[in-house]
Amino acid sequence: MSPSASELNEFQVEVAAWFTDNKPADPGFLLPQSFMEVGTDQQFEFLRDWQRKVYEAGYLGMAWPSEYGGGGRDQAFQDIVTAEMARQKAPFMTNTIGLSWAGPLILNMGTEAQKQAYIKRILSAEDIWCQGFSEPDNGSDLGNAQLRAVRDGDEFVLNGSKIWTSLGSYADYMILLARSNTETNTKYEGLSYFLAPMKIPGIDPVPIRKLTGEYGFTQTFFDDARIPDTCLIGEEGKGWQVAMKTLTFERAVSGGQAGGVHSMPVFASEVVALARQAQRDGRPAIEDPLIRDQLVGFLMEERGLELNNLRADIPGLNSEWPGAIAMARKLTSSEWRRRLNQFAVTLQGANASRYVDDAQAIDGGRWQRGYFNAFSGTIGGGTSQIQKNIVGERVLGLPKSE
Amino acid sequence: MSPSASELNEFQVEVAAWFTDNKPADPGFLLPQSFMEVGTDQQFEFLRDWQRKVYEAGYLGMAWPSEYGGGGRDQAFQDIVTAEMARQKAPFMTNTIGLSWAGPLILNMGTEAQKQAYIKRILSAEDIWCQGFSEPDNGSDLGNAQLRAVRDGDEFVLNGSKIWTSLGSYADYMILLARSNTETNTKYEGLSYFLAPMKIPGIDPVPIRKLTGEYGFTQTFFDDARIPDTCLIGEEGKGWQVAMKTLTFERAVSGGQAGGVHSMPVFASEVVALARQAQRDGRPAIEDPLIRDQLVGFLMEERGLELNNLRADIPGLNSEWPGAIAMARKLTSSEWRRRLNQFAVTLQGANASRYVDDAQAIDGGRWQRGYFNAFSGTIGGGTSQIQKNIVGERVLGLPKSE
Amino acid sequence: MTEQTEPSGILFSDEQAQLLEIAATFSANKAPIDAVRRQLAAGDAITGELWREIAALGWLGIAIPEEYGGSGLGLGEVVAIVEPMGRNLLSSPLAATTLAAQAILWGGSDLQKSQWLPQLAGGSVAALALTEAHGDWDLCNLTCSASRSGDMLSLSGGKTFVTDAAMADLFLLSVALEGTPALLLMEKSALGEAALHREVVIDETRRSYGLSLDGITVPAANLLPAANIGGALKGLHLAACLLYAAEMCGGMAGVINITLEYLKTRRQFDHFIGAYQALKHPMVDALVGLEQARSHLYHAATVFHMPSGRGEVAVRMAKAQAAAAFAFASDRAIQFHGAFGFTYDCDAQLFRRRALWCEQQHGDALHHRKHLADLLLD
Amino acid sequence: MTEQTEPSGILFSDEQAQLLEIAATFSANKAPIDAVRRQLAAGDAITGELWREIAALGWLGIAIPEEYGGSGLGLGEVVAIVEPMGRNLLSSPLAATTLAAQAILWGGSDLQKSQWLPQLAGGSVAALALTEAHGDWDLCNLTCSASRSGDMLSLSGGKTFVTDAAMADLFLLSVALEGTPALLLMEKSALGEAALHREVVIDETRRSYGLSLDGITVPAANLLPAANIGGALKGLHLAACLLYAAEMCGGMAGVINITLEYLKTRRQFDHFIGAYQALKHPMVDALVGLEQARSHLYHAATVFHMPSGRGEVAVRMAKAQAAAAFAFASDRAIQFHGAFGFTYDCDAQLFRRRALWCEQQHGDALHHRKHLADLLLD
Repeated sequence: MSPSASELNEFQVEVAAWFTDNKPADPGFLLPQSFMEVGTDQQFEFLRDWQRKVYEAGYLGMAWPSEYGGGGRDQAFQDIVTAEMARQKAPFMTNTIGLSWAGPLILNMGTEAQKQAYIKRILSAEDIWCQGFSEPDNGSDLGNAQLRAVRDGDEFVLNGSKIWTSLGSYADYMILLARSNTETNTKYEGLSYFLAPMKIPGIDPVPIRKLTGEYGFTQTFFDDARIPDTCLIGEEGKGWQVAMKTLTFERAVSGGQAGGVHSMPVFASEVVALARQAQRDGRPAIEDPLIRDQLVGFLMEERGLELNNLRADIPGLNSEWPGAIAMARKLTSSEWRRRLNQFAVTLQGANASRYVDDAQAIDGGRWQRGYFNAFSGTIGGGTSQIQKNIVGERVLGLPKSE
Repeated sequence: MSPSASELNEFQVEVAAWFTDNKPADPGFLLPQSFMEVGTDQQFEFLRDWQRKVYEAGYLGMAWPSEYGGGGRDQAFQDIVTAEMARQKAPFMTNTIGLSWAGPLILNMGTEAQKQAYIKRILSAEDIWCQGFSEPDNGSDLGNAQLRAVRDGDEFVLNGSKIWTSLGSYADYMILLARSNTETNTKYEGLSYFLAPMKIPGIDPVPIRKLTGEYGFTQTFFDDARIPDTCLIGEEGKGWQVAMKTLTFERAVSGGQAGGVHSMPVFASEVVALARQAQRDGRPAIEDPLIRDQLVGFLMEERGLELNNLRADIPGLNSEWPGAIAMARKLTSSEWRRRLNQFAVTLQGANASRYVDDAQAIDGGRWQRGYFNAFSGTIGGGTSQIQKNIVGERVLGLPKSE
Repeated sequence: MTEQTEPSGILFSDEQAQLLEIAATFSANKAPIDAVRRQLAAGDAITGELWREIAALGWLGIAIPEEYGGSGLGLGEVVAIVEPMGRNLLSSPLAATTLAAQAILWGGSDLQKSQWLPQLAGGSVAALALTEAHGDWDLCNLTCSASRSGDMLSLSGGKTFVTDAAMADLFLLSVALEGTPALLLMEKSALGEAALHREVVIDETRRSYGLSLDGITVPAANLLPAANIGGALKGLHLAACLLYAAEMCGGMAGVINITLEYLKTRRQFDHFIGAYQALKHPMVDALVGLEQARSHLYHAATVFHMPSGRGEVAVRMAKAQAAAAFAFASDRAIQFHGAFGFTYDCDAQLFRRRALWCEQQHGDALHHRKHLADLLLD
Repeated sequence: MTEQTEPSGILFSDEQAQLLEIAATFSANKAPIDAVRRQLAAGDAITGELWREIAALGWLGIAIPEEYGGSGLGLGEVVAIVEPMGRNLLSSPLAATTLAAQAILWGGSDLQKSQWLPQLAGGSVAALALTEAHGDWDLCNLTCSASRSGDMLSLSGGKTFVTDAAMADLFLLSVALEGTPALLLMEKSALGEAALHREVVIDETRRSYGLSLDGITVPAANLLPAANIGGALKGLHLAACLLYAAEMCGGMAGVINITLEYLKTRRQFDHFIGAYQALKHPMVDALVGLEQARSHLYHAATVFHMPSGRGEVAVRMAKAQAAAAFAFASDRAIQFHGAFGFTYDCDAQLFRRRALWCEQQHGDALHHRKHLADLLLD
């Protein structure tokens, strides 16, 4: 039975109060904007503690089955929490891979033992998860994974490397796509998918420096690392299907995520505030008609994307190209974010030349860094160019690009 | 020996005076902007007469060999004339296919008989030429031409149709790419290239209506039309090579054109003038800061394209990607023209809704029609999308798109 | 991504859903593209028969209260029928008639309401005579004037872009009366032979007329008595923007659809051209533009009648977004049809012309964004 | 396409051609990317050794008259060496030193010229201290001030974005003196220990400093005696724009080149990614942007010294076009390198950072376009 409106309203009040009371104070160091930006132990520990606190308060995985540690409640409750977290700009839930991709996947296809072993510890952040899809030579071409998984009795021996592993230095487990058979008709048939432990001999995550100058992810080397075959999820050789299923979670085409905010939202209103403060040509930037027009453009686009999310739930207003809004969401929101940050940098006039750690940098240089970090959204998880192929082909039905 | 600067200066003065004296008065009907827009007999005859007059004054084909009717002079003289025609906004030379593509091609590869037969009459506009490359099902894919040319003794029998034939209703000759052999390894090998007469039995040009509402080109049907094999240019079966050569003239990669203006230039300054005249929100459009910024953008781009043409002649400033400016010229100028016209329409405010023939249309509706006609530049002769492939592959050396 | 969700973000009633579905079927059946093209050469924008069918469906009375013969719904429901009509390029005086009725509702006397609203709900055609040659989108900028002589008003000046005037039974007319804006109702019979002249406009599905008021007299009782006619004109302007946004959203879906059809069936270089990213990706951009425009549209339909300026912001955003996105989609539609796109036979041009008309009437994107800047940033 | 060709559109002398070629080879040899990266962590932007090589080539005296030890050429020739240096991200005080020398030439006393120009031509480093915390690109907006006490001037206030200050032998400083702009020369020795503090700037190839003038005194004789310092400041600003445009054109060629290399060698889905139109076509856009920027640049170099405002128009166009095109090319370079583009190891970010610095110093595209509007439309 769906919860009643009054029940939800009451819950909303309770949640708002809890976050107001429990939201952590400014830690005194710059927090990352998403799990992909976690670069220091200090940041990581702060965020892990916060996620545990939210879980223990009952505000994470609320719609996941209670037998595995979830709340067993209606999704509507979780949605209220997630929206309130965003509204109050509470820090994000750092175990994103676990909460949004691995967790739903395990609930969907995992064995009972896997569910028992992993789900609760994902929610509590006791186990941190990372993703092992990309390799140095196959960025977007997942089907071309080359990391070898050779069966040896009831074990698999892993050799090769994965790259762009966010939280790679901290993760306890990795969702891993590997090649278990090289003798197949198509490259897609030889793949297997594992829930692989990270803290075992032969696995070595090496930090990679980001374009911002900071560290944020790793290249993860596998050198005769041995894992039991109970780590398989889905059948041996059917890893491609599991990966495709994972992508439906990653791209939010399928539901079932644990909830919570996963990146710090950026608001156009923050750039409006910046435009009031920043000077151009000796006047507040907000007085310049061209700056104003661009600000209006960002406000309109932000409103449009937000309204899209509301409209996506109304079937009568999505009859012609159903799924368009959901399928394009990553593309539209990540490109908007990149452009907004870029604009926020340039409207600062001469002072746009400053960077993070400069004493006089406006807003501590967050827009400069935010612009660079925004490429994680337009590149990671399928570049915007690939997203456009996907939308063009799956939503508009255009022929596949070769 | 190159002409001296003083000789050229003197010539410039003479030319300016001639055009001032001889440039035709406003004929009382709207003139087309290029040969692709010639839609009525009245327009055609006016333009043909004007071309003949220019030729007879010695101002066309000045650098073509004098034995075939050209001027036998240095190209610098023709360039002066062409620039002066543009400056004085004299009507364009309507036999464009003849002057710019067929003529140079015949001079380059034609037989002595062909040069004798055609060159002078191209210049004098006694013979009007058109182009037969595109077919209904092979717009940009010239190599896929299906119009059949079957040899029958010393004749070829033509069957099929060509489309988008500018001046098709008026032309005396067509440069024609046809399939003379269907049994070849590649589609490119079975093609032959003809200098085909148009006013013979079995050839029927049917006017096509343009998006502007006017007529401007034809679909040309061939029904057992017979032409002698002396119409071949290049060898039988080597038509693809001739077509590629033609494209180097069409795209102005090769020189050797007869000269003269071939489309009425549009100047950003005309749109500036329009912005002074047009009202928006009860004020002259030119007072709006956003309109001003866009006007500056068009002025800058116009200047940049013009300066490109000057810089293209300076080898030291074209060392890294030589040919870039020439290869991109069609793309950049046609897209600029489309955008400029579109902007000129929209800056008119509510009155942008009027069209040609409305008594109150600003500038007689020329911008509205100009915007629609501008697609001839971004579509005809290889769409802008194809032009970008060409520049990307031939100038930047990127791999071919499949 | 905005700071807070709006509880009333988008409401879409069962009535709207039904109307949208019925109107979509109706428009597709009654205005297939060959019928639209046949009508281009006709004297009126719509056949009398089709107009009567629309009236019989009750669509002219959607936003008219039941006491005056309407359905008692609102402009949000009108949006749901205008959008699918736009998708099929169906042109009619429905929007003008609806807007005239709204003006009478807001500012008319009881007598005017009871005289005209039932007629307009039943199929009488109204034309809006609001715009003047200077083209100012501020409808209070009036050079047309009325002067009193006894019980009569003598009119002078000229109006432009009076669509479907030749079909109109009633004109809603704005004039300056003693220096302030006034709205008045004028019956067809008040016009002399030469008062109307046909205008040539970019959207050939429309019939636009110039209207000369010189020498026309109407009873002073035809004035709308509302105290704040300036406010009513602004409301009329925003309501027109809302319906234009709906028409444009429909048009975008239409033009995207015909272009997709072409890209899926046209082959070049041994590929369907829709496989080329140079065409595929801009089509995605067009779709993304449409999706946002539709969201703005139905949000604007939801909050249109709310106080505190929210409706104005939403409507201006909807029109600005729809105009920009429709311009892009229809411009690219011509380009992506290649040489066929350059012909009159290709339907892309019909949509491009429609987009230009809809953008330029009642304020283009630049205009609305400037107002939005003042509303949102000051 | 413009109304008339300008006889002096682009002049490119043999000297320029030679300098361009030599500087291209020099920059490629002396500043390969690993050398540039090594230098990122160093105290100065350039090694002393490389700076001395540049001085030995005579490049610091290109625009200084022969009587003062220079070559007697002009800024157009400087452009020809700055562009290839920009292509290789070679960072040095060359532009600042050149500009300081120009200021002395335009506005200095004979004594100042004979004292400083030979030194600057020979390798002494000058730094420009013109910008203040408010960031106004109008260099006449000055809060720093100088007040006379006897033969000395007491300075106060702060300057920002003083590049290569730690290497500088001489500072060219703008201050308000009795309410009007003044330029003065300040030797390194006038600075106390704490006068300079390192700034963290987005372009890591640069060394930028804040300069506190409080408590510093310099001889009043160090003032540039020119009557119209406001005009000189504007000239200095435009000259800086010219050299930044050159640096940006070079940078664009550099970043386009590394991106092409990647697109030609990186495979995905069994194709070199450069075969995809989604990447290929924007690279063409980047090229087209560069070609126009270069044309504007060498036109600006040609007409820079011409009277009647033509130089100003050309320089502002060159900087505005270069800034917009470099921003596009370098932003896309990051994107098109995919995940590698997101790393510090990918050179795309070095160019993007360079582009941001160059755009934001001495006026961004929007700023210059606004001035162009006033110059061209009023």
